[in-house]
Amino acid sequence: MEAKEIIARRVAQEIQPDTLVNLGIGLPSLVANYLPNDVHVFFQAENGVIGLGARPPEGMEDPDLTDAGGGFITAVPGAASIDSAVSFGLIRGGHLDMTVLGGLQVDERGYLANWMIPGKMVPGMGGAMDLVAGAKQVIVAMVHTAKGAPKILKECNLPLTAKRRVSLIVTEMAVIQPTEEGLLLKETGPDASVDDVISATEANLIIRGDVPRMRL
Amino acid sequence: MEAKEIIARRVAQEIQPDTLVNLGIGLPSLVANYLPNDVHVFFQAENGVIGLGARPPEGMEDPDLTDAGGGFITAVPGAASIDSAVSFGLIRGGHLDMTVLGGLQVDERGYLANWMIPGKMVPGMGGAMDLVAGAKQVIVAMVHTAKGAPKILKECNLPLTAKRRVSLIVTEMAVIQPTEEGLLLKETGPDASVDDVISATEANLIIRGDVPRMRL
Amino acid sequence: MKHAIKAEDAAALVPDGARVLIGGFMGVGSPHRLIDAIVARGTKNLTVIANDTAMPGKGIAKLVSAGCVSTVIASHIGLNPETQQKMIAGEIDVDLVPQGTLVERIRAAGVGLGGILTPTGIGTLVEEGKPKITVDGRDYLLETPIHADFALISAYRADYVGNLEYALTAHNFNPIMALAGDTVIAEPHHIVPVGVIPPDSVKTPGILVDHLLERQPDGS
Amino acid sequence: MKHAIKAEDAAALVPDGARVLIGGFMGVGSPHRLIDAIVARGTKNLTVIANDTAMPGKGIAKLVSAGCVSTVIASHIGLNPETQQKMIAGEIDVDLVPQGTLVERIRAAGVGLGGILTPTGIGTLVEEGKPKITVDGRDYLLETPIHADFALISAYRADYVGNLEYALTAHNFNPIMALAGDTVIAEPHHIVPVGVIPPDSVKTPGILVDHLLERQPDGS
Repeated sequence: MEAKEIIARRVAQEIQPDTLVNLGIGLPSLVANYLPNDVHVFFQAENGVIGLGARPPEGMEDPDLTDAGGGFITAVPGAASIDSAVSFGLIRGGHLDMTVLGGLQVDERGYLANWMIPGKMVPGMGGAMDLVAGAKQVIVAMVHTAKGAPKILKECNLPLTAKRRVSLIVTEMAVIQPTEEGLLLKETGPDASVDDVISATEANLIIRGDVPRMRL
Repeated sequence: MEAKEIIARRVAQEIQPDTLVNLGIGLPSLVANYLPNDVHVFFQAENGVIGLGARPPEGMEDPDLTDAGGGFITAVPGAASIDSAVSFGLIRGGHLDMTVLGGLQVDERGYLANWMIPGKMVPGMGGAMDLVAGAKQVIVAMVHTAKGAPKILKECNLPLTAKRRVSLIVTEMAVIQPTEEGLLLKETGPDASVDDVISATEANLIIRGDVPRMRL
Repeated sequence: MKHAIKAEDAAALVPDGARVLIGGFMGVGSPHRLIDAIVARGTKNLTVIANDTAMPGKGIAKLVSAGCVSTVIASHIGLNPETQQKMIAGEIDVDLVPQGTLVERIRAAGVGLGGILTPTGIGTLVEEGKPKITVDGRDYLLETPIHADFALISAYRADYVGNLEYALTAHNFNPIMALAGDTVIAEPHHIVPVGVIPPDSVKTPGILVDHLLERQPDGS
Repeated sequence: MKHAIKAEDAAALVPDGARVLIGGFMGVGSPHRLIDAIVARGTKNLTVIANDTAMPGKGIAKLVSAGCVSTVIASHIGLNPETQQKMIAGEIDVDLVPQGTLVERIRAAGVGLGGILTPTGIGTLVEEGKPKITVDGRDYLLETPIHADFALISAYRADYVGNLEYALTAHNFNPIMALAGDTVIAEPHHIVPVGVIPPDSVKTPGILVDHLLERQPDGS
């Protein structure tokens, strides 16, 4: 299984029925594909819809209905259009149950950096800072390393997205829960041993007893 | 002519075409009756409508359409329903061209007191503080004296509604414009001489040349 | 999907001593059946946050008359002499807040702001005890969020997702309060199947609403 | 009543050096005909306040390419490499603001608030130079209003009073920006007679709108 699919499948298991979930663009957006049919959730696109639906059939796109990446979407029955003040009001106000975001780095404190590489790439934070500051649960969905270099560090050296401990880190190699004591290794990926995870991670990992494999 | 009619007729002359106007309950609400037919304005009721219309015919009341005093109203073509955050956003944000309010006292600084008499009457300020702080023009429409006692004072002894110089005071005896130098007597009422106004007013009045009578 | 519940079951969710936001303006757009059910239940010591306490015999005034209320946070109590009498008699604490400030403080709680700076109240009794902050040479009061355990609101139409539409001046505080209660109970005039309310007409997304009151048994 | 005006006449109202709020999210819900008219006119030194600068060839990106823009205040420029290049080359100043903070700062300007306290950006580069205020034990940044000379917005439907409706995700910043420009120019897809838009469907009251763009000559 490809890394991205492993990650998306595993994150999908975290989604609870009848919640409001925001999926970032790129890898996180794949999570919707692996949600069990009987789990009903509302997806939010922060540009202004609650009840984001699948991509429309060719020729049935509406130029006024897109996701935060600018891609055409549909709206599920019971959807609501909202303006940006309401959309971010829901996010900042704690009404969003979960956000799934990509990451450049996460550190032992559980802090995320995902919005700029100084002198190199300055796309802007978009909605990421509000999402990380405001969502009830923040899940970081990312590949474990970048060109072999660890992305889970002792301390982020890229600018932080928020000074808030994220809820969970899901990679193709591990499920890691940031806690007050540090990063707790909860599961390993289908093809990764505990030692594999340790050697691909700069941060210290807390390992308690036998660490189970992901069930996908 | 009754005092209230004099006041309402005179205030109506201040209203400019194509503006947004808020009339307080009681005396100020009478102003709408004396607007020339060719002057189109939108009236706001701060409880949530722009485009307040006349009282509905008996039997045609809508329980969901009232003014800020709770009385049944209609909506003119082009009306808009708004929630309280938008309604007061318009008021505080300087989008309201004029508010006409009743007054208990106004003083030489042009400050208005109209929301409580300590130990006696504490109705609450409702929207008055926002209206006086935010409207582009604030007109105080009130009878000149209360049981013979002046209401236009050197300094208000009742709690202020706002520390903002109101634009104009209209009574049955006078039109007075608060300025940086003090209260300028602009016009006298149909039945009042300059001396009458001075003796019914505690505040000093600035009198420049001949003071014209109101033309009603 | 939400099952609509009876007014008495909704009232039972609100314990003695709760802080409750209640929508409406002089009784227009208030959740009347829910208020009646709370009166019938005899809930005590409520802190009621609302624009006003209506007029005797109507809406929130019924809660005041029935002795359900120990604190009122409102902008206006002038049309309800009973609230004023109980305030003077020391039976009810009343905190008066300018209307525009009240709605922004409720909104701040709902949208996760720590407060807002408003010019309203500067130089008046309202500024007592509040930090004054100068921005661009102008003074503002720092006004803090008003949180509540419950928001009891009224709506024109709901679907079973909980999406809400409002009518005319019955909007007032309802859409803002729907953001700010830990538990939101909505009393709609009508409930329609999911998909009937167009996305652009929804003013309160259903994810904010915890409970819907069922229609009147006679369908009215 | 407002007479609808031509895009070129609307563009002529916006002088060199103006601060302009422009609605839209990645080009969706942007006033495209108005943008084209500004490009055609060659207006210079605009400060553009918008969520993003879209992607090359679309919406606000056209203003960037045409050299109309000297400053951008936005939350995201990642899909427009040209904005990034001009920023690095020093041709455009870019001020990046978190999206939720951006919309609240614009709203604050529109509704007369002196600022808002937000938790967003605490502990990040965003907090540089901003007062930190603690409310109820939690830290917030004081974020100040963003005013502008113009708001250039897009809408689904207008009437000749200027009332506006928006469609789906083309709402985005438009209804908020309509509050915050000294002069508001709206580009609707459709214009209907007064009275056709129900009061409950109006999201921007016409009194906020100064100018309406006429429909396309071909009626599209």
